[in-house]
Amino acid sequence: MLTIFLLAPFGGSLLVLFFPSDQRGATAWFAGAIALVCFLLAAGLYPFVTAGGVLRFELDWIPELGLNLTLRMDGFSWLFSTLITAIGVLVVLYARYYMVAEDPVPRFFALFLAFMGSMLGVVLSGNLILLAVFWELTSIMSFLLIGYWHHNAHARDGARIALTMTGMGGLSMLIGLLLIGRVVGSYELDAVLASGNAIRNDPLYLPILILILFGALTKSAQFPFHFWLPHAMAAPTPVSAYLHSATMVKAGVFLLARLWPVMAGTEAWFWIVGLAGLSTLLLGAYFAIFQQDLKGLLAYSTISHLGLITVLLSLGSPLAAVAAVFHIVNHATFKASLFMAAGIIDHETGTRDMRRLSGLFHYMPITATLAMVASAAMAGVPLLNGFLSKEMFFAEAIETHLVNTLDTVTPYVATIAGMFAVTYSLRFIHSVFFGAPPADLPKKPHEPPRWMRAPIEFLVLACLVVGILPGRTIGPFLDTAVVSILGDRTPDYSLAVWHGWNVPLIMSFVALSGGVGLYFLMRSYLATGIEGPPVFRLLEGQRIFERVLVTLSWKWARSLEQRLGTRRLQPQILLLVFLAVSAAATPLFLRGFELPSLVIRGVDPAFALLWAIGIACAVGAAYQAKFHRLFALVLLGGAGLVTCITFAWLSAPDLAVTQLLVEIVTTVLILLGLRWLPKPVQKPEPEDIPFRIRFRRLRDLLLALAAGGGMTLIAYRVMTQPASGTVASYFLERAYSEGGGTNVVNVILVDFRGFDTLGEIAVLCIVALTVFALLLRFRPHPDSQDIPLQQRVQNAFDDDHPDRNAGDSIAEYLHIPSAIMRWMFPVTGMLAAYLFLRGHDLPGGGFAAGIAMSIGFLLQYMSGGTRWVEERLRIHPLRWMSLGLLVAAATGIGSWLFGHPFLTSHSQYATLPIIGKVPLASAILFDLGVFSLVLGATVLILIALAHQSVRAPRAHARPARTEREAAQ
Amino acid sequence: MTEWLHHLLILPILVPLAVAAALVPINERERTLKGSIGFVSTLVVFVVTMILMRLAAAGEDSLPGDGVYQLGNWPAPFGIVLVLDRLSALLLCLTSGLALAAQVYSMARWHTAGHHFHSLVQLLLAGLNGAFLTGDLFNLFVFFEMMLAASYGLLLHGSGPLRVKAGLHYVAINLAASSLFLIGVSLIYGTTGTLNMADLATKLAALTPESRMLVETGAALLGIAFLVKAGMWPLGFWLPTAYAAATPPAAAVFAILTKVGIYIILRLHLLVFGAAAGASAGFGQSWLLAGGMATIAFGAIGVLASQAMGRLAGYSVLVSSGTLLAAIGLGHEEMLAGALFYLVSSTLTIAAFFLLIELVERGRDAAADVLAVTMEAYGDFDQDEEEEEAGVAIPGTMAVLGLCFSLCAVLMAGLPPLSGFIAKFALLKGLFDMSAADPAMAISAADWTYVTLIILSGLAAMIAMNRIGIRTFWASIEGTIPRVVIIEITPVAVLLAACLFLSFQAGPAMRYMQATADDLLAPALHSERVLSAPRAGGR
Amino acid sequence: MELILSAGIGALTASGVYLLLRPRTYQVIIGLSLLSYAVNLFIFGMGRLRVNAPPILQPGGIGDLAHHTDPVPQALVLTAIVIGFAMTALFLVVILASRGFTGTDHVDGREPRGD
Amino acid sequence: MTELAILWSILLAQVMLALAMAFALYRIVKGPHAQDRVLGLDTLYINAMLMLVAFGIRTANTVYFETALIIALLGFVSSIAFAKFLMRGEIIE
Amino acid sequence: MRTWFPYPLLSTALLLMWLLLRQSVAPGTILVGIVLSTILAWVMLKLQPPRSHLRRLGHMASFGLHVVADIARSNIAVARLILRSRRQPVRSGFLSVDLDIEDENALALLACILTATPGTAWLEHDRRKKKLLFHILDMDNANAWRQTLARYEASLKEIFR
Amino acid sequence: MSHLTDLPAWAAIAVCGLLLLGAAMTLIGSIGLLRLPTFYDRLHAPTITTSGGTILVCLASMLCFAVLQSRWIFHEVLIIVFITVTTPVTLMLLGQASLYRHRFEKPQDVPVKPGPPARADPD
Ligand code: NA
Ligand code: NA
Repeated sequence: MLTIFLLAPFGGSLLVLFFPSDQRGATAWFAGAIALVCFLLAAGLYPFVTAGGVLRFELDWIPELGLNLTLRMDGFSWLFSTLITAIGVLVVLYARYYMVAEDPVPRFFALFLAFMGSMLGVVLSGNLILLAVFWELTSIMSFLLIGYWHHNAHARDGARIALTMTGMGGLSMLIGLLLIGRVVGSYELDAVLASGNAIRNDPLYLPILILILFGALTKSAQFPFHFWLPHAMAAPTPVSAYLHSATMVKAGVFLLARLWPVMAGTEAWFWIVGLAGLSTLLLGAYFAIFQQDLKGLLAYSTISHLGLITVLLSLGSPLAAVAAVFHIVNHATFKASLFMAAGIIDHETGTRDMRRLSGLFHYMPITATLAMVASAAMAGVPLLNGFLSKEMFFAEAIETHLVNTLDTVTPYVATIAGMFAVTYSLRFIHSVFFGAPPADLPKKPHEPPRWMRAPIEFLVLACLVVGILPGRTIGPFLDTAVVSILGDRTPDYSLAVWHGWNVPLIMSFVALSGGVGLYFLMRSYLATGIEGPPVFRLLEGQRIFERVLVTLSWKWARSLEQRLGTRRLQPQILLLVFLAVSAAATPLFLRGFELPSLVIRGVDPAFALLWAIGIACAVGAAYQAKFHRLFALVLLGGAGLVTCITFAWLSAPDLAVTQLLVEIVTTVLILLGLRWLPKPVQKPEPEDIPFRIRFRRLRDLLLALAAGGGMTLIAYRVMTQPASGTVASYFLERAYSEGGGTNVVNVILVDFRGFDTLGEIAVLCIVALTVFALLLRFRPHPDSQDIPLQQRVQNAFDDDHPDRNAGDSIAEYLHIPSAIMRWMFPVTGMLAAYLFLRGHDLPGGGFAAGIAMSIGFLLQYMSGGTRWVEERLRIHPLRWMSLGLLVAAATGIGSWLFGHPFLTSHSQYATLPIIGKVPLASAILFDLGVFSLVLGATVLILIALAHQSVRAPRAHARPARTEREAAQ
Repeated sequence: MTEWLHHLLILPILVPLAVAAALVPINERERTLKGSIGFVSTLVVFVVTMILMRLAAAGEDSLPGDGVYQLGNWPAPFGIVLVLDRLSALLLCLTSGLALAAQVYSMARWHTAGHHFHSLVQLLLAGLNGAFLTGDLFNLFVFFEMMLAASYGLLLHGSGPLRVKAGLHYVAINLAASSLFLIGVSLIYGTTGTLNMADLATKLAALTPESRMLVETGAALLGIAFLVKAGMWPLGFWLPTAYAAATPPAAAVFAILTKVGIYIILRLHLLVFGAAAGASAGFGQSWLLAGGMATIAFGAIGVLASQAMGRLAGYSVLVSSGTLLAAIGLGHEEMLAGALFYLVSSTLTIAAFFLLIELVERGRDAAADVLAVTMEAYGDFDQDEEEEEAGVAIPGTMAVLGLCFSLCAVLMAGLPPLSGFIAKFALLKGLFDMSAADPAMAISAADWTYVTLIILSGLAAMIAMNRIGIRTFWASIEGTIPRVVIIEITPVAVLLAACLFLSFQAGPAMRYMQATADDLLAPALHSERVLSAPRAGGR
Repeated sequence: MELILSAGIGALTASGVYLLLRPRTYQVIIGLSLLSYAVNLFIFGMGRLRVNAPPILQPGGIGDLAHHTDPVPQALVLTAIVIGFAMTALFLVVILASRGFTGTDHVDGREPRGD
Repeated sequence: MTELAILWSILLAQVMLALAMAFALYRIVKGPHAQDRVLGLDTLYINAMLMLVAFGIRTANTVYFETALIIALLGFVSSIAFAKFLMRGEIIE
Repeated sequence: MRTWFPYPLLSTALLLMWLLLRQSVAPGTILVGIVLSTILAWVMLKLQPPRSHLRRLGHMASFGLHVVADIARSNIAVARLILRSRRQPVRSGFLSVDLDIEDENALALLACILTATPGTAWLEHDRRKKKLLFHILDMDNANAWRQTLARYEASLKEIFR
Repeated sequence: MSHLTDLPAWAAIAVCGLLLLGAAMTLIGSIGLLRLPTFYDRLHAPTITTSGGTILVCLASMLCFAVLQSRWIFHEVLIIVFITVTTPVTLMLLGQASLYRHRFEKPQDVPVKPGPPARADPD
């Protein structure tokens, strides 16, 4: 039952979305029907909740987190549900006429229904977290509703502020509710309501209180968080009527009332809630007087009335709680009707500005009468419902609850606020409906359509009936609601209209007469037409909030983002290195790093000299890389060579071979790239270098030394430590017997850890593809688009001499060398074949072979040039790559056929005639894949780069062709 | 039968790898063919990972071969093994799902922006899956590089000055980080003689103080390398720029890249430096905590400071990383399941958002000429302007985009009722619950800071998304309606639908996460499973 | 031996790191190359240094760590060399592309102000 | 005795070769022309190759031969790339 | 035969290289070597290297011996030159001579020989003018070098015809 | 650490002698690189290394392994051949590049291009 109750609005909302946007009537009827069904359901559920009865429904959502769809309806939530649905029905009816035909109403009604559903969810949640969920949903939906006319800047601002404020509150409340869950051990409302003492006595009580109150007070627009509400007026009036009467702002007081049994009654509660409520009550009423916008006046009045309810709840007395609940209902009725009336006025006259409105009674007497009754209820005139609850409030205000200043001032504040309420109510009526006929209204006013007025009529009737016969009408329902909050603490109270001559009545009288007096005193000031109250006008909460928000969330955020972050590379790398050095040093420092004693054993002078050269090369390269690129590259080659010799020296022939080959290709690669870099900057005179740069260099140098020193220390420490038992023994023992090869390194690469190799060639493949794709889009800078200076000089030389043809210089230059280089091609091929075939037993392997072969190709490119080579050799690097990767993968998959996991190697020897025993390890096939891929990828990278020279000068002429060439 | 089922474990790596290889030589003009092959491949991987996740959900015992796959039939710790458990299965599934979405999306237009897009996506997928599956530290490096290399390619896809500049920084920083990775791994090998993570876990407690010191140094360097990938402040400044510069489908897949760093940190932290690590237990935790919190704060600030949606999304990635890192750093076991849920939810959201951004910005009238400039700046479509598929301006395009945007906003801000909220709720509940049983254990200052940061970062996301959303959808009503192809919006919708599914099925999802967390908190069982897995066949 | 090699690794690292922190793309690529030498040697050193004990078995033989050096770091270095080579190539092309688009060889794609 | 003599003479040879490398480095550093540096690098390569051959003799192990062979066959590639760069400003036209 | 072995000398050399590399003359090795060298020669066909027809292989051997002797002699000479260079600076210079060899391979061989011979450095050859510019370390020997070069030229013309 | 002690005395002496001589020639070549005054002079220095040095050292190696393994196989021949073939390419290209650069920068120091007279200032 409860689920249907809750699902109906959401389901309806979804369905409404599919209505065509020009079907205003049908849409409204459908939405109204949904709301009506809900209302009837609520009404029908009444018998279940009388006398402390509770309806429950539970559906698992996330039981692990204690968050379930627990719906729970007691008297209080029943009262609220009824209010929400009843006013919902009326507002839909009203909106049917209010919204103009051009508006896309399906969206409006969809949002409206969803909002109604969320609000119902808030009041029906039996789980605190679920409540928070619906709570935020109301914020989101109200945001969308307020911003419904989003082409209007006010609507956008109002929506944004409302969401920001209530969203903030909701987040804070969530934490509070989570903390309650921690204290209670459950989020179920029943459990929480039963643990009042535990909560109030917990050390976390104060944080819980503050966090939850922040949520509730922001939602209920309590001072100083009230300012979002007036701006929410930018919403269509039906929305305002709904949000400000029965829903949204009432969610805050609903929560206060809901948690009243567990939270209220402490001094902290009294102070925080009371202070907020009192100031809101007073200031809201005061501000309301000075509004020029009808809806603005009503908005501030709403704020004030919510303050009243809050004050009642703050007092901690059961009787006050009763009054609070009663006023919630009363306020909903008269405020909804007033908003609708304001909407009608707006609708019929085209303005809501009280400065322009007057004498409307003549044009719309019925509406005027209705509005007058409703404002009288708002002002607290006897025989209307507002009077009753206000009386109860006055009565509670003079009671002493706690002995402190706040309690003492309450009655005075209450009276003054009451006075203000009379003043603004009077103003509303007097300035709009009486006085001279309106002068220049955008439209000629007349009575609204019959059914547009009907909701107001119904509500005003309710005000009257309740005001005259409270006990017969609202009495039992109020009782049901109050019992569900207070339980056995429910006090005796009477809802009679007449209680005799008592202090509250005198206060009411003072307020009424004072209010009327005040209005006439202030008429002259109000006539000046200044918007907003004196003094406070300057202190506009919304503007302050906007300022703060913009400052915090935009200005400060931007400057902080720039200060705390950077988009430059150098600082990022600096931080990275610094953190790496620190991170590595921390364990060393904490665990007491001790330098192992320096044992100079087996120092080989040749090796030492070798490394002296290596170090000199490294340092030199670092020193020269900026001003002498070629020089630095030569030195880099020297350092690489020393590394290579070191590998060979220290029993790693495979590494030496690979390092050497890679070294050669890398050098060629960088040389290919050098042509596209700008001229290096000129080395400045030492005295020209500014201090800042010197400092930076010194800092970087120190950091680099720290990094280098750290590496030295760690490396030395580990290398002088005896080796612990490593997995290597396993490989050494099995390389031949199970891996079928004597070169253990190669067996590891293609068998034991063949998967690494597969990944590694994939990396090479990816890089080659990336390089290729990037170079296809390569746009040389204009400076480097021309052919290099040397070539220009040589070409000019050829051109200037009649006996020379173009290109003679280069032809002569390469004449003899290229003859030799061409013959090197098959020799390189032979070397590659040799390296490949011996890999499994001796240094070599697919990778080395692939690189060697690609150097063979490279040589041909260098000697003959791109065109020459490609006219003769058809190289398909992409196919080589694809083939290589597929062969390697297929070899791995092959082992599935033998029931073994991927990449399981199978080695056996086949005896062939003449050739003899031939090793047939599947690893060789795998290595063939490696070879093919490496060859393809390396050639692709080199050629793609080399092609830029061919393509660049004629980039615009024939881009497509060179692309095709490169693709082959 | 079981034998063959066992090979499922390697398919998430092998299928995309082989398909990528097969796609390479196909002519670029056959983009649709390439895309279709890639799509089928990713779909296969997705199905496989779904099956694996189902199997893993039922418990490790129901996994073929106990979830351990010995490559080359060499047992751990000697050979490389793939290890499947609930966590890796989850991430595999997430990865392939994202890849699927990105791939479909790209086929509308983005794959024409450069060459070999589909191969690179497949290779990225293989790299990511490998990183999630491998149980070997060095093999992890290889897959990391594979993943990174592919991400370089995808980031540079389409070329243009902005991408190239971002790519330069991205590559440079990651190359430096990769060096740290290598140093760390080799240092660990040099002192413990093993590369297998499970084996390492068993060896750590018995180390001599000196070796322990060196292993910790290695681990610290590894940590820095992973934190660079995870984007921890102050190591993640490259991230927003790079992610914002990438083409949308690439950026969507990148949403998972940072999670790889976090995944490894989580894994190593709990497996190797768990309670059984002796004196090294909880190594580096306080760094993670401080760094994670700083990252949340910086990310939130960046979210607020972002004018462009791309950067906003990039900073959201940082917030998400920071949230997870700090959660790990807090060390509350109760938060683990929530953290995992958060990981999934935030990744899906951000991926969807990255895909959405471009669609939304396409229609912005005021930005139209700006967009033209950016197109120029990015160098898009300057050469391969092919016949553009007719962009059907579906009715209500703006409404659909707006709805998707709102969902993203709600998810990113962690507002109810969607999975973003549930994730944060789960995290915070775990945090508050950790000491509920023991009243003496108060909520520490660090806990409070974390809570505050979580809330504030959500708020920041709300404010920023609100601001940008209003500007885009409400303020510029006159903007032209973007031409969006169905296959572009569908992936966004599907990713968001996944979030919705996660929201409504949060119960089962949380159960899975809880079981995953329980797995992670029992490292000894994991190690034993890996090290005692039987070899196949008689070898 | 150990001392010399560690000093060499340190020098290569320091030079590489220093260049990595410099503003010109060419400096960075040379720095990365130097750093990768250092890292490769470091990995290699983790298997301890041995002269004339290459991990190459006699046919049919069974190896052991007493007569052969540790082959594992060597295999790792081989992988690292290949990946390092690939990355150098990629980075090179990226810096060339960056130069082509931005006109400068500064790592940030624009000349620093006021320097 | 022979053993010692052999070891010492090989060591002496290696030191001489290392010195030769050092001189080549000197030329690289000193220049003054770019071609001098390239010439120095080429010499460095050849000296290093001879160093490897000598090392092979010293360890009586032939597995180091490949490296030397590759230097002999392919070591000149980077040198000619440099040379061509000096001559033409780019190495593949 | 030509179709199978387009460059017999190349194939032979490659086979020899293979055998030296494999350090074996087992039938299997030879077979693999023949296959490889044949394949590589076919690939070479595509590069269209200049062909040469060698004659008088006997003459080649004596030419080779001469060259080796020359190289050995100049090694010693140049070594002395270097060692005394501090006291007595070398007097080096360029030398331009006519060189009437057309065959590219012969020229390449000559270049190798001259370069391998310390004291001479091949610099520039003008195909059209048939002039060779080379550099010699010891100008005092300029005439001797001219004669040597003429001798080489004659021998090479004999062999490559 | 080495099996060199297995060599018969004559072989050991020969190997050591050849090796030392080769190393010395190499060193002299490098000294030439160090000392000789102009680039063109220095161009000659490495040829001592590539011819004398390489041949002698490789001979030492050949002899050594031939005696040690009792097999008359000289794969070091390949090194000699390759060095002899490849070094000229480097030196020729370097020499010509240098010549070009000199003609461009300081044309008076080097001979003009054989054939038509080169312009002093080509650009
Ligand atoms: Na008026
Ligand atoms: Na010579």
